[in-house]
Amino acid sequence: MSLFPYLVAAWLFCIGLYGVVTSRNFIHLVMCLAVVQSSTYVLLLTIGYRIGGMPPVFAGVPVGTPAVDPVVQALMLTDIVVEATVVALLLSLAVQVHKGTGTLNPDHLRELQG
Amino acid sequence: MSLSSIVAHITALPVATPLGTAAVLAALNKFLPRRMADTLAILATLVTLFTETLLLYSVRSQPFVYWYGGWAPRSGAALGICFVIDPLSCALAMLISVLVLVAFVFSLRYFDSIGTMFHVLVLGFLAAMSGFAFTGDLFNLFVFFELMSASAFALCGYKNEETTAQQGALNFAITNTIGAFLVLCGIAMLYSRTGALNMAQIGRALGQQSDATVITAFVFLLVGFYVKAAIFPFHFWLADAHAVAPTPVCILFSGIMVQLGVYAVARVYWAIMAGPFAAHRGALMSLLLVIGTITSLLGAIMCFGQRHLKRLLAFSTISHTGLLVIGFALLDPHALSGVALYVAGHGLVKASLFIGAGILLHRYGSVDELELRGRAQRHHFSGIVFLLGALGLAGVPPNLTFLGEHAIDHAATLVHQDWIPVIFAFSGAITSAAVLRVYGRVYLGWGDRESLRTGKQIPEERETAGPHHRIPAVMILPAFLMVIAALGLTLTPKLRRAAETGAFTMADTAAYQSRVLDGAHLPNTFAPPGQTALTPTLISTSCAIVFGLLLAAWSLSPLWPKQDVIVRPFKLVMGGLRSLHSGHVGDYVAFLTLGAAAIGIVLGLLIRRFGM
Amino acid sequence: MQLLQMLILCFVAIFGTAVVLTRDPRSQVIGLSFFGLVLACMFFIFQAPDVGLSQVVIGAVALPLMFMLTMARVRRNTEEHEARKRHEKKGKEAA
Amino acid sequence: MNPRFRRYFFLISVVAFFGVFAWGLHDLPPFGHYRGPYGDILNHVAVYERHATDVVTAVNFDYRGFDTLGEESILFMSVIGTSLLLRPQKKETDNNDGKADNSLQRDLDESERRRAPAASDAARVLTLALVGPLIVFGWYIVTHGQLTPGGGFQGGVILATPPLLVYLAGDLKTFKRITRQEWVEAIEGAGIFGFVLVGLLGLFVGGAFLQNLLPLGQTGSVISAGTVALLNIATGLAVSGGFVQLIYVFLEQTLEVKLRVQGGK
Repeated sequence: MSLFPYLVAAWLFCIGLYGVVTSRNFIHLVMCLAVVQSSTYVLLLTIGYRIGGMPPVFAGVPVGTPAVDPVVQALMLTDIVVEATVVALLLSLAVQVHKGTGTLNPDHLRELQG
Repeated sequence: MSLSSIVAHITALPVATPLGTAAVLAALNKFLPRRMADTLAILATLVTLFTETLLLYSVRSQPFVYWYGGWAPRSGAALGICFVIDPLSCALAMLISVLVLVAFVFSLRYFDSIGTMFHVLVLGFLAAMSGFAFTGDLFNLFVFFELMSASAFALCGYKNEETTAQQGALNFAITNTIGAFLVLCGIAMLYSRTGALNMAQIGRALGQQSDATVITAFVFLLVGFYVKAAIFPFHFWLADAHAVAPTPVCILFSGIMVQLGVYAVARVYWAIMAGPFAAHRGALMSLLLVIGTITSLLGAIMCFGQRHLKRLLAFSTISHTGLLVIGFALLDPHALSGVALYVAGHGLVKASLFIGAGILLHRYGSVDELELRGRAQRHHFSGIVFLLGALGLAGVPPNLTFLGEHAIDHAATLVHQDWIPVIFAFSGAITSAAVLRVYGRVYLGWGDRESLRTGKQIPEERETAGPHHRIPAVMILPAFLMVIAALGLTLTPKLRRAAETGAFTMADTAAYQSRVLDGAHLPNTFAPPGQTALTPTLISTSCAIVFGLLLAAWSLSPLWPKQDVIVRPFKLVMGGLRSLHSGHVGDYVAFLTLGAAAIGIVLGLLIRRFGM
Repeated sequence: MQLLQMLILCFVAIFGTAVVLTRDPRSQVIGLSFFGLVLACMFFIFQAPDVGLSQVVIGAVALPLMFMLTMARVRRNTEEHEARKRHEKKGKEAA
Repeated sequence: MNPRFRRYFFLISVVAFFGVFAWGLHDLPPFGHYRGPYGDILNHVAVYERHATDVVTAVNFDYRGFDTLGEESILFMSVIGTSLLLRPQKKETDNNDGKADNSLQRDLDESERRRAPAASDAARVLTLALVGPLIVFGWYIVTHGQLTPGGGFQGGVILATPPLLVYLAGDLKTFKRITRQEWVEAIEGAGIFGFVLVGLLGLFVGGAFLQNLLPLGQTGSVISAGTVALLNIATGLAVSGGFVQLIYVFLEQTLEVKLRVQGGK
């Protein structure tokens, strides 16, 4: 049981990669990439968790109360920003590809082969 | 107050100056005239370069650690983020600034005037790379990795009219983003194990233990950074991205960004993993030597098979980055000093070669070798860049690459890997042959039009404003200055010695940890004095250039075989390799997954099963 | 409490899988929005209100919005391509 | 590789990859037993040292403030990058001088009109009524970052939504007026520049970049934790400007940028 949360993270990573590899539409692909990213959320969140811990906010709670790790939460905030930015960039690239070629299917884009 | 304590105050400037300037340029996007933006951007780069020079000067005898927000560690636990200023990181940051400066100067003639966005992105790129070179915190490394990526993705797709550019940028962005997630997973695993993000602290907490978590975390970090470094089998994105990115961006990608991936792994290894892998150096060395060799050979062969000039240079970068991995794989400070010198030499040479390609694009509106055949016959002057560049790629003395190769060869003989000079010679020969062939065809008009039909042709439009009949000084001058610097720097006395000091300081894990965590003032670590024989490297590089010349001449002569029973197997192999580089992002990610799994399994088996 | 945590983790895994396996982007984006909400719930359950708040505003609102706008744009591209084709055909017939 | 082969090739690889991943995970400390020390040290000292009750904010804007500067720059770069990538292409700029055949343009414009957003009056009033509370709420989240969950980032995103509501209410004119590029870019740049400036202030006065040297105030007060509050506001500016621009660029793609019939060829 103590391994299950970590395995969820690994599962999300792999299933997201599966979506990326088999994708037939760049928009679908970017959403799969967001799923891959969510695996990092799960991993970060679960490694910083402490059973019975409070949130690391000490408003009205005395310092010293067992709390979960604030550092991973700070890292996840950065991670979420990264997600939003990467998605924005990838989507704008996808839009331009579609304007130029009329397709979003990676199978139909072979101009870069060789 | 000593100089270093004054200089310590400006440590934040290599990141803060470009970012601040970028913010100003973005805020005044609609109001600033173009020339004003150029001036501000170049000024910011110069300030950065100057700061880094001062930093390098101040750490010539002793590195120092700078804590952001003044959060010095308490009883060995870091609270904040630190920059570790040592000779190697300073020198690397200076190389970054020089190349950014060249990119800005080259882009003075860039036509597509879209306000200040290009400047803002390149400045962000500069800040990211400088921070990446200096940081001593693992998560901060990831943040700069992502900042580098965010600016690079946009810069790569800069030409939004060309669909190939958008596809190349997409492939680049998707593979590198997955690499970044792998890095983050590795960081998370290390954090869970040690409860620290500071590299020195993680290293100290891990000590010598190398359990499954540590090995897997290192594999993830390695794979993530080697995606950026374009190491086989993660290299596919690089050729796509380089073929389509604007020339000034190619300078930065090929000249330094790719090499930063190798640097990151080296930094992580010596700050964190030297302890856990102390007993398993053999396993790591064999694995990395294999990967580096495959990358180097594959890159060289693919390089020769190209007719699109930028794509050709891109594959040459892959080949040379493979050589860097071979150098790092020896896990020896001597070799590391060689890698550092090689990075500098290769960066300067490759940047000037890309400028050469940019000049051809400016002058003749094409970067296709066959289309350009004989068209530059009256402009031999700019062709000298290609000649000198080919010498640099082959590592002919007195190039910086020669010095680098020499140090790596020396370290290789110490661990009885005597075959390494052969790989250097092979890769140098093929890549320089490709560049010499381009010179022969474009500037001398040699060769026929048939021999290269199979190569990929990607149409590319001019990037620069007229008049096209002459080559502006801001293009040709930096190229010449850089190839001459790659030659001239070799003659600076004590350069080799300085590189060794830098490498030994970086590789001194114990000193690094007590500098960061205990605030110890420890001087640089110096290499033991000693002379090494030049002969193996001299033989290797002269073979490289002789074979390079012969191969180039042969490929341009009528003797080059076309349809023959003997060549058919070669053509089949070449065709197979080409079809691997399919331009399909699904293939790339599948290879990435396979590579990550294979590296993990091989390293795990070697350590656990075979006790290497 | 632990049961709840395991339950939400299962939900996250199931929703993530569903997002990947939905091939049509239009339904997928709705799935993604729900997935974002499930993730936000997970953050609150695992005592990370700061992250949960960001996830609500980014994962459940901003990201789906960007996806939908992109899809609208792509749809219009297709229409434009078709209009252009129709037009060219008409031109040929006239000639 | 054809899709079928790619799928099998990948499935084999990913099973191996999952194995490696799981092998690495099984040696981690068991779930729910965070061992520290980083987080525990901060949980103990942050409230005393920084007078901030939300330790996550204290970490983000003080102990690891430099990371946040990088994070905001990532957002900033990608917003600039997105506007760069989605800038109108040549074939989308209007240079129809009337010589070209206009029936295609009419065709395009016709389908354009069909897509114009329309909202009922009730919906319009409702959405516009939300603008005020949202601004207040966003501002509250930004300024209470050091006290309660939330901060510059979350508040900044909330502050970016009112223009979107204005658009949804169908008031295109106001939408365009409040999302004027010069302003949005200025706000965004000011946020990043403000962050760097606060950092430099710490450098020149205190000795280290991003050093927190303002008086820390009383724990629990809105004006507490020194520069943490300032950095929250700077981040709020940068994030709200960034997201408004992001939404604007994508909206512009669906509203304004379109294929134009090129004239005079």
